[in-house]
Amino acid sequence: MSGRGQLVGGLMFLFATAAAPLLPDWIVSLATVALANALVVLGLVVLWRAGLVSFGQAIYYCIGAYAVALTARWTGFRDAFALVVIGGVAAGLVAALIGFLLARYREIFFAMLSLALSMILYGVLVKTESLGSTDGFSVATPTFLGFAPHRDTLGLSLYWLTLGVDAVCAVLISAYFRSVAGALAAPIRDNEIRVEFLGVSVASVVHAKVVISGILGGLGGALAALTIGHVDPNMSYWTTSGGFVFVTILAGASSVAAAFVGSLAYEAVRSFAFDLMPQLWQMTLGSVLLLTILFLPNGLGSLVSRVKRREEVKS
Amino acid sequence: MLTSFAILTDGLVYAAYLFIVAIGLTLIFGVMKILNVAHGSFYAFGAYGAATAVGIYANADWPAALGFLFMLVLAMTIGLVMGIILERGLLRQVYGKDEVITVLVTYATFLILEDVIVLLWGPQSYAAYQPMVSAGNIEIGGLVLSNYDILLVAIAAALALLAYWSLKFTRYGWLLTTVIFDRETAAAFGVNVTLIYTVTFIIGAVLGALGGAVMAPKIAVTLGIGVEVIVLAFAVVAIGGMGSIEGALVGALIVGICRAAAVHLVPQLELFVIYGVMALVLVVRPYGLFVRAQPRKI
Amino acid sequence: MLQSRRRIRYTLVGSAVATAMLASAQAQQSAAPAAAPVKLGIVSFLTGPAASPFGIPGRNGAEVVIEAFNSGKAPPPFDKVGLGGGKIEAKFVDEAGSAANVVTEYRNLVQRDQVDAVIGYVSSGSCLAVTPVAEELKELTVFYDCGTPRIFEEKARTYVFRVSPHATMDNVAAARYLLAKKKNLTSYSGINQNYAWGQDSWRDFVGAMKALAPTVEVDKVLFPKLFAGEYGAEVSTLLTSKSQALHTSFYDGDLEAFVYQEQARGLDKRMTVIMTTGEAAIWRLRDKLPDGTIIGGRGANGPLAADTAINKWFQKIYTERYNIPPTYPAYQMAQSLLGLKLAYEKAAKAGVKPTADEVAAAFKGIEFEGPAGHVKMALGDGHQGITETAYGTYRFNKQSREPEIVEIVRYPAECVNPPVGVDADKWIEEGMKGAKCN
Amino acid sequence: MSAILAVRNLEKTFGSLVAARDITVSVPAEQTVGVIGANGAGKTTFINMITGHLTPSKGSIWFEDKEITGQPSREITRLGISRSFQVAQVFPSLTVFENMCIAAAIARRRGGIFGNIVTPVHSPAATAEAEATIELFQIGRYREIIASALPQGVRKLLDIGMAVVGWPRLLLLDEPTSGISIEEKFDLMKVAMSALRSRKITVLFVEHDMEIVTRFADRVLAFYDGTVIADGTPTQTLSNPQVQELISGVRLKTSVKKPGNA
Repeated sequence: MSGRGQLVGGLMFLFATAAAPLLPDWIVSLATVALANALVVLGLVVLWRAGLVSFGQAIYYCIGAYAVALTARWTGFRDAFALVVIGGVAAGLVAALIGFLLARYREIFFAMLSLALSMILYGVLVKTESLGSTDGFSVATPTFLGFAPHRDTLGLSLYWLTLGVDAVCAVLISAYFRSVAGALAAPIRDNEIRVEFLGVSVASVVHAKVVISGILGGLGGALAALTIGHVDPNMSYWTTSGGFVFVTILAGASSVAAAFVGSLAYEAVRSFAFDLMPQLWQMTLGSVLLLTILFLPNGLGSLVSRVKRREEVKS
Repeated sequence: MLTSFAILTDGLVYAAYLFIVAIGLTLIFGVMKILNVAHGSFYAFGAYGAATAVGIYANADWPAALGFLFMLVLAMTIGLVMGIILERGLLRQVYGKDEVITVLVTYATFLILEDVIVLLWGPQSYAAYQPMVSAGNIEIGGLVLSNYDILLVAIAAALALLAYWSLKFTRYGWLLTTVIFDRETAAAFGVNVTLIYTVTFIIGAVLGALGGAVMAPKIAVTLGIGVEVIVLAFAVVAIGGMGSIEGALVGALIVGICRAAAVHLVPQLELFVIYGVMALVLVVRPYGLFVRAQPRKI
Repeated sequence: MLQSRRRIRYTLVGSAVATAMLASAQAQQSAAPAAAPVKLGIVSFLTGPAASPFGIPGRNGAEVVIEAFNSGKAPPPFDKVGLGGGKIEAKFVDEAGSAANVVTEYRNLVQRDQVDAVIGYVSSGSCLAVTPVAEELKELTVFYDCGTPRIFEEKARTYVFRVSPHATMDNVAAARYLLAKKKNLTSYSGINQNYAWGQDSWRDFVGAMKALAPTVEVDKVLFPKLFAGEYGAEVSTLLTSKSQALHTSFYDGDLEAFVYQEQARGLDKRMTVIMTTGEAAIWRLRDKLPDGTIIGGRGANGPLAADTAINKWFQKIYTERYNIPPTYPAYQMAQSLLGLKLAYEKAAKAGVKPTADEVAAAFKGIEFEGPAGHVKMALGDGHQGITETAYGTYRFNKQSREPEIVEIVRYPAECVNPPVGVDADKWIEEGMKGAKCN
Repeated sequence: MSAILAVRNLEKTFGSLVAARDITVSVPAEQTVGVIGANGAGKTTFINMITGHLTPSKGSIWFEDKEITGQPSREITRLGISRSFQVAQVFPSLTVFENMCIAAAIARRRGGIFGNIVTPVHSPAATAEAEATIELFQIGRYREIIASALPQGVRKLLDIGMAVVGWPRLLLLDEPTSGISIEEKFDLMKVAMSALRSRKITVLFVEHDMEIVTRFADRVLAFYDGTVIADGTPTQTLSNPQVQELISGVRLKTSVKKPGNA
């Protein structure tokens, strides 16, 4: 991201922070969910840049969420900041583990194997009756560094927390995109042999990407769990992953900001569809996705990045 | 003894079901490199079409066999029409795009078609049991089997043979094989790839619809049956090897037998069988049982 | 107060999305007649596999009952127009999607559309997810179909109610009926979907059987995955079993698929099937449902309901509108609406809308006669209703070509529900102490 | 001065097929060695073994007195041996500049497992390095062109440039002029070789064109049937009767891509 881009991002962040109290609660909570999911999308973007698509990204989302819910349930520990970190770490560890396997796969096989893994987790959770099986269970309301917000301000607190985590991730990931490992995405998609002969282990770079996307997925899941106040195995079902891939395509891999814009756009469209045509919302979503692919092949983000490219060429 | 016999027969029946839903998917992937999520819609439309057909002939009280044929024909016609519309109207636009993009195009199509079903048939579910009930049952080795299930296995076997024969001994089959092996070269040698694509996709669609049709009498035709099938078919195809028809057959058999064994011996595992097998196979053979990775020449 | 604050916020909204969405919300508000209308959000599955068995009957039930309310044509004591004079404006929303969707849409109903109460939810998962939000938003919420007892056992609730009894009594009554009907029962098997509903149903049933007939043993325990559709292996397994009875909580698609497939192989000739939700399927399966099957309907609903005036009324308006008799989800919706109406009108003071707190206070512990019999908000500190339930045996009447349920046995609420203050699971484990069966 | 590359009794067999046997060569620093031989004579196998793409069945490879036998290619690259390819291996979706930048950044990245992550791809030093290399190989006017759209010759130079940008001490070129029209071959080699000389890089290049070999190599290895049958100055090797008979053929002065009899 250019210095200009960072500036714009910063302004967007400040606006989002300041505007929240003026917005009606339902928009705030809708935005919170969207911004939490945006992290998962960002993780998919990291993979997608290297030509990898995961149809099982929900596994990290689910692990992050359950890590939060179970910590709160078993230890009674409820600090939001710590819980979010726990969620991210838990998912990161799992990603690091299955990364050894996934790093060997490409294209559709990468997608299918991650799908299989996420569905196995789904099965395990469905079998765990002590955790309510498919009914799931509720997540304790979090505290913020010892202070417990009143129910009227809880929504805002969670929104700001999510926004904060998003901002940190956005900065780190755009830094990552500017690093060698980040920039290696396209080369790995193009020509792995050359990458190896330049002296880089493709496997370890891909592995790192899997872990990063896993951590982001976990953070997203953790925030979602706190916002929704409920976790269930469906968070790991393949349709959940499908939804995230959907948003990724909508957003496009062109920039970090795209993930957030795309996720917000998706939540808005979905909510509209539910509101206006309760029985035909799938058709609406499908059409939107189709039109995006056909007429905006690089996603919403491409609108932004086109402008940026032109400026870079000029400068 | 009885149990092992039961496992075998149940496995075969389930395998037949899996193979019938997977063959169209693997064919399309092998030729066009498209992982067709809309295959679930073909299945669903086939089932709904079959239910409609059965409704018609149940009222017109025709002989069961005729009704069964009518059911298949109607369903396959629906598949044919959908195949043409989708391939000509939509997929044309995205040929040559990234594999994943095409997957998502079919995913979007699937979402849309799910609601088209609601528009055409409404949210209520349909029954088409007549063919299976009128087929009756037979007792073999102390186990009562439904004749319809046996018919199902026969249909699957026939499909497998037909596929084998047409790939080995027909002109289209040869052309297909060349395209599967190397599209560019095939095109360079004057094979009309676009035509092959159209034909293949239509065949795949018809097979998907056929799968729905033959299953319709066993199930309640209701919203969401497509979703379940997609992942099943994906798993089978991934196990056997994307685009390999013998792979789909073997994959279906493995999953079928494993599932039957699980249900009979350790019912708790039933939920994991398919994905467990899939993960295991992919770990050992990253490209599935019947596909080898070609090392790149430098 | 909360309301007014929200309005101020509304005027300050900047984002295009927001304004667009609000436009619709406010349009609805400005269209308010003199006797302020009462807005109800009604949530059930309108798409997906659960739509046809539960969601759509629920919605249909809501539509006819609300119509009757608004025209003041419901039988007394429900004959006041709308809710306390205010006509009901219903907004129907799809329950489909993840818990995140369900909760988001719930918030949209409450905070964007400003509905006065929410009625709905089929999936226990949805109910568990919505409950804390309802409490947080102080929104009056009535669950109509979801069955898990956890909602009021995990915590005391203030704004959440459930008129329909929870699922415990379904399987307790099933056990009682089976044992009464099959004196020489020695073993039974079960096939249930591999998710919370199936697992809980089976656990309750086995518990009840243990308590009532410790010597009867469990044989095959099958848990096919939800919406599996193909049950060949399961049927064979059962064909190799010596059980005389089979318990299932299957519904709609899975139930029908299982019935077709087991019939093709004559399983029902070997063992009696107990369907805890069978009532919802009889009008579709008709002569395909084997005679002698034991049928339950999540309470004394449909053909299991007592032949009272109000039941006749509901049967009539529903059948006239949809020319198919109402199934239990429709009954549950009707019961929920009737309960809400009573509570609302009990709380309403001349002309002014009662607040959520007033209605909630009035709702606690009320009793009334509904189509499905006498309701008593007895459990969960007056938030969870109990009713009598009934089981019967299915028969397809060859003369009238109509399904019938015969040998109906009624179980008083206290016979099949835990006493106040006892958790359902514990009650069953400890042998269902204090059950009062006439 | 000791040899920068020393190869001892190298052998590679694929099942019963012997692709390379008993190869013993030592190359002093800054020498330019041409490698000739018919197709299948073992030239590429030889290079693939040195660069770690193939593991030798027997024998050892030493680089700057360190044994590198059987190490993965990326390790060997890090040690200072890089290569170009018979078919240019570049990143088709990136521009020439981006291709060069990534190569430069990789070469200058910090160590440690997080080296790739903590090194920015556009550090001034790396960018300067990339610019310099682009100029060195005279492909500046293609700077912003996507690699997939480059003419064959430029892509070859880019391929070599990406191998050079990391300042390797030993460079192996596998048929740098293959797929290049006879007219362009010489210019391409001129550009490439002068660039390599200017960086004092030891070079091994596989070539079929005897004129190019005589023109650019200080020394020529002749491969036949998996082993070295002649080793010396171009004139010595090419005048070797065995070589003339088996490889270059009598048409020494004409430049045919493949010898008539092999």
